[in-house]
Amino acid sequence: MTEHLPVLQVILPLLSAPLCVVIRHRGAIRLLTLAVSWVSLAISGTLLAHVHQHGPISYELGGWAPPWGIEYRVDALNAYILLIVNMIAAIVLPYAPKSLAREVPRHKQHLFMATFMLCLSGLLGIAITGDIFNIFVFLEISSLSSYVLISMGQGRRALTAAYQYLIMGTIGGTFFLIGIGLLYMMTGTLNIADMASRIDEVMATRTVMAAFAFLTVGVCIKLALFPLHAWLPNAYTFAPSMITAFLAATATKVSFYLLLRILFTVFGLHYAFSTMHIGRVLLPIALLAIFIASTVAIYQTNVKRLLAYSSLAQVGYMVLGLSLAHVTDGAGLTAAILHLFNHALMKGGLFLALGCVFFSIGSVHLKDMRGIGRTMPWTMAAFVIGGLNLIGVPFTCGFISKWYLLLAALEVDALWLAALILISSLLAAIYIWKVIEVAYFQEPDDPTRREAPLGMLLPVWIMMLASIVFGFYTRLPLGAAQRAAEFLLGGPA
Amino acid sequence: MLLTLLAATAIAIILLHDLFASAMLSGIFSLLSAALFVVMDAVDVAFTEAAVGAGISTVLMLGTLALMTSTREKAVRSFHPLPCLVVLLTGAVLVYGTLDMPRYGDPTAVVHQHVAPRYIEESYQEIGVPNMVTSVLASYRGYDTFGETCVVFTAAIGVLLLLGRPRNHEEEEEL
Amino acid sequence: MKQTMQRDLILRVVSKVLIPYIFLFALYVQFHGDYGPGGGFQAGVIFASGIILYALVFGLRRAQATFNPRWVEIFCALGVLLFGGVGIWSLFQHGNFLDYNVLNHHDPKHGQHLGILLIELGVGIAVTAAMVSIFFTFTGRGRSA
Amino acid sequence: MNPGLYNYWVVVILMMTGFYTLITRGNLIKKLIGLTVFQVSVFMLYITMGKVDGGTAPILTEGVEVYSNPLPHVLILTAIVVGVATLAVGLALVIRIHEAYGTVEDDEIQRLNEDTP
Repeated sequence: MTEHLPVLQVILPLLSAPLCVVIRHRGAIRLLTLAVSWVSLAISGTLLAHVHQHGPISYELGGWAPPWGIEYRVDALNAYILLIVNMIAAIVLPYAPKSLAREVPRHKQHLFMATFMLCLSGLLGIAITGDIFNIFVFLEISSLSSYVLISMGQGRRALTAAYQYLIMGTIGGTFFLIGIGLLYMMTGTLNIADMASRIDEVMATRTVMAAFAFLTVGVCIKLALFPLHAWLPNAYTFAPSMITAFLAATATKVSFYLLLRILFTVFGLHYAFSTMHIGRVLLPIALLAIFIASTVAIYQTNVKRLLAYSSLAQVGYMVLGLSLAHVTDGAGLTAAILHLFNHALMKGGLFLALGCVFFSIGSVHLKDMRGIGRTMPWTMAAFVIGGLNLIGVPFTCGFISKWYLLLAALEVDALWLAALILISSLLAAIYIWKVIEVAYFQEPDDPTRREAPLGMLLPVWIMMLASIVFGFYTRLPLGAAQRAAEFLLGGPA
Repeated sequence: MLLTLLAATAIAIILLHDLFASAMLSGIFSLLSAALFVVMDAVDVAFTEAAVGAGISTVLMLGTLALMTSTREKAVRSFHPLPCLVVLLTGAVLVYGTLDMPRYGDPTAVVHQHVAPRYIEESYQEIGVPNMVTSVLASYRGYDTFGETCVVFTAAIGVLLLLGRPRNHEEEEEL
Repeated sequence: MKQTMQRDLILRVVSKVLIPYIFLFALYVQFHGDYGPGGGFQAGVIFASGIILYALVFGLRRAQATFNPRWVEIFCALGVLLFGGVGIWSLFQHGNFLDYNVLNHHDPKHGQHLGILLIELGVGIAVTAAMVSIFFTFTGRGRSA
Repeated sequence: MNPGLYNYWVVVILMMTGFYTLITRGNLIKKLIGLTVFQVSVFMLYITMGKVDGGTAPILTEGVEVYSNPLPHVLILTAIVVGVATLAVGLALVIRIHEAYGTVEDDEIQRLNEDTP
C-alpha cells in the first residue's frame, strides 16, 4: 500500500467527512477524526522522509499518465507543507471537543467536524497536487468549508465576516481560474511540470503576462497580502477559537506555498524576477504590510483581532523573504519557508491559548482579561512564550526565522532593511507587552476564575514547547526548509 | 447576436434596482449563455448551465428573496472612483492579454494540439464511450469530478450548518 | 404564493402527470451520458427539480414526509462515499486510485464502463440529495421563522 | 486589428460588468448576482477557446472528422458546480445576516456593527 501514500494523504480526511455525517455519534466522530488526523500526520512524515532520500514522488490518479491524467507530485517543498498542515490538524483536533462544546450548538457538531475535515483535505489537496486545475477544485473545497466554519463563530459579526471572506475569496478563486484559462490557452496543458517545460516558447506573449498577473493577484487575495487583506482580521476575530487557530496556522501557509509554486515552478525564477520584477513589487508591499499591520495591532483591544493583525505582519515577513529570492543565494527563501513552519507553531499556539481564555472568561477583550495571569497561570505562560516567539527573542524558533531574514538582508548589503526588520520587532514587543501588562500587572476582576481544562491546555503547551525545542534544535525544520529552497531555486529535490 | 443580447442583459442587471427583476435577468443571462455554449459545441456545458444557472440558482435566489423584508436595492451613489479604476484596470489587463491569443476557432492553436488530441482520437479505444466529455470527466480527469462532488457535498452541509434547525424530538433523544 | 399554488387544482393534476416523467428523464440523462450530453450531475439536478416541483405544489411538509431530510442528508454522504469507494476498490485491485481498468481483469474496457457507471451514479445521488437538502433548508427557514 | 479576437473582447466586457456589480453594489444579494454574471462570463472564455472552426460537439459520430476540444468543457462543468455551491452558501449567509441585522444593505450593516463593538 505504500506506493499509494500520496493519494491516501488526501482521501482519508476527505472520506472521513461523509462518514461523520452518516455516523452522527459524537464520540465515534471524535475517535474517527483523531485517528484520521494522526494517520495523516504519519503519512506526511513518511512522504517527507521518502522525498529527502529518493527524490520527488509522482502518482498517477486513475492510472492515466500526465499530462492526460491528473498527477500527484510530492517534492521537498510540498512534503514540508503537508507536514505543517497535518501537524497543526493533529494538535488542534484533541482540543476541539471542549472548545466546541462552549462555542457550537450540539446538534450541529457532527456537521461542523465534517466541514472541518473537508477544509483539512482541501488544504492538503492544494499542496500535494501537480495539476493546476486540480488546485482550483481543492482550493474551492477548502475555501467553501472555511467560509462556513468562520460563520459558526459567536455573534452576528461572524456572519458578515464570513460573507466578506466569501466575496473576496471567490474573487480570488475566479481570478485564479482566469489565470489557469490563459495559461492553458498558451501551453495546451494543465499539468504543472508539463506547463513549466512548455511555457518557455510562449514566455514573451502578452497572454502569459496577463496570466501571471491574474494568478499572482488571485493567490495574494487568499494570502491576505496587503492591500488585499481586508477579509482576514474580521474572519479571524469572529471565527470559533479552534478554527481561528487552525486557519491562522495553515490556510495562509498553503496560500503562500501556492504563490511559491506559481512563481518558481510554473513561471520560473528568471521570468518572475527578471522579466516581471516581482521582487521589486513585493519588497515594498511586504514592508508596508509589516509596519502598517503591526502598528494597527498596537491599537486593538480585542486580543484575537490584535493577533490577526500580527498575522498580516507575519505574512509580510514571509513575502519579504520571498522578494529577496533572486538576489540572495537561497537565504531569503529559506527564511520565508522556515517562517512558514515557525509561524504555524507560534500563531496556532497563541490562538489556541486565546481559546482557553475564551473558554474560561467568555471574552477575549483586554478589559476582561485583567489579572488573568494569576487565575489562569498555565494559559498565560503559554501566551507569553508565544509572544516571545512573535517578537523573535533568542532561543525561540521565531528568532531563527528572523535571524535568517536578517542574514538575507545583510547578504545584499541592505543595512536599512536589516534595521527595519529589527524596528518591526519592537512594534511586536509593544503589542505583546500590552496584553502581558493587563494580564499580569492588573488586579483580577474575579479571582475565582478557573484555569482551562487539561484537554485544552495540553495542545497549547505542545505547540509552545515545540516552538522552544525548535529554537534550539534547528536542524530539523531548517534542513527541510533549506532543501525546499534549493529545490525551488533549481537544485536537487 | 447572442453576444449582444448577453451584453444587454448584463447591463440591465447593473441598472435595475429591483432584486426580483435582477434575479430573473441573471437566470435569463444563464439561459442565453447556454445557447451560446451550444453554438460553440459545448452541449454538455449548455445543458448544465441551463439546468443550474437558469434552474437551481434562480430557485435559490427567489427562495432567498421571499424571506427578505425589502426586495428593492437602496439607491446608492452610482459612481465609485476606486472600484471603477480596479474594474478598468482588470479589464485592460485582460484585453492586453487577448492580443497574443490565437484567433477564435483556429484549429492550429496550441490548445488543440498538445493534450486534447488524445482525448479525441483515442478515448474510444481506451474507454469505449462515444461522448468524449464523459470519458474525460469520468475517467481521465475523474479525480476532478470527485473533488467537484465533494464541493457539492460541502455546500449541502454548509447550508445545513447555517440554516438547519434541530429536528426537535429526534435530536433531544440523542443527547 | 405557496398557499394559492397548493389549492390550484390544474397545477396539481398537471404536476402529478409531469413529475414521473421528470424522474424518467433524469434516469435517461443519468444512464445515457455515455452517448449523448448528460451524466450524473445533470441527472441529479433534474431529479432534484422534480422533487422541488413536488414540494412547491404539494407543500414542504408532504415533500419532507416522502423524502425525509435526515435521509436526504445521509444519501448525500453516501453518494460521495460511493464515488470514493470505487477509488478504494481500485486500490484493492492493485491499481491506482480511480483506475477503472483494474476493475475487470479480463477486459479493461468493461472495467472502464463499470467504473464510469458507478461514479456517475455516485455523483447523481450526491447531487440530487444535495440540491434537495439545500432547497428544503432554504424553504424550511421561511416556515418556522 | 485581428477580427478573430472580437469574441474575447465581448467576453471581457461581460466579465467586467459582473465584476463591477460585485464590487460596487452595497446590497448583498445584488453582489451575488454580479458574482454569477462574472463567473458565467469566465466560463465563456474557456468555451470560446475550445471551439474549432468547422468542428462539432465532441461526441463521436460517423462521418465527422473535426471535433471541438472537450477539455475546456470538462473544466467548466466542474466550475459551474463550484459556482452554484458558492452561490448556495452565499445566499444562506445572506438569509442569516438578514435575520440578525434586519437588512442586507452593506452600509446599514456596517453602521450596526459600529454601534455594537
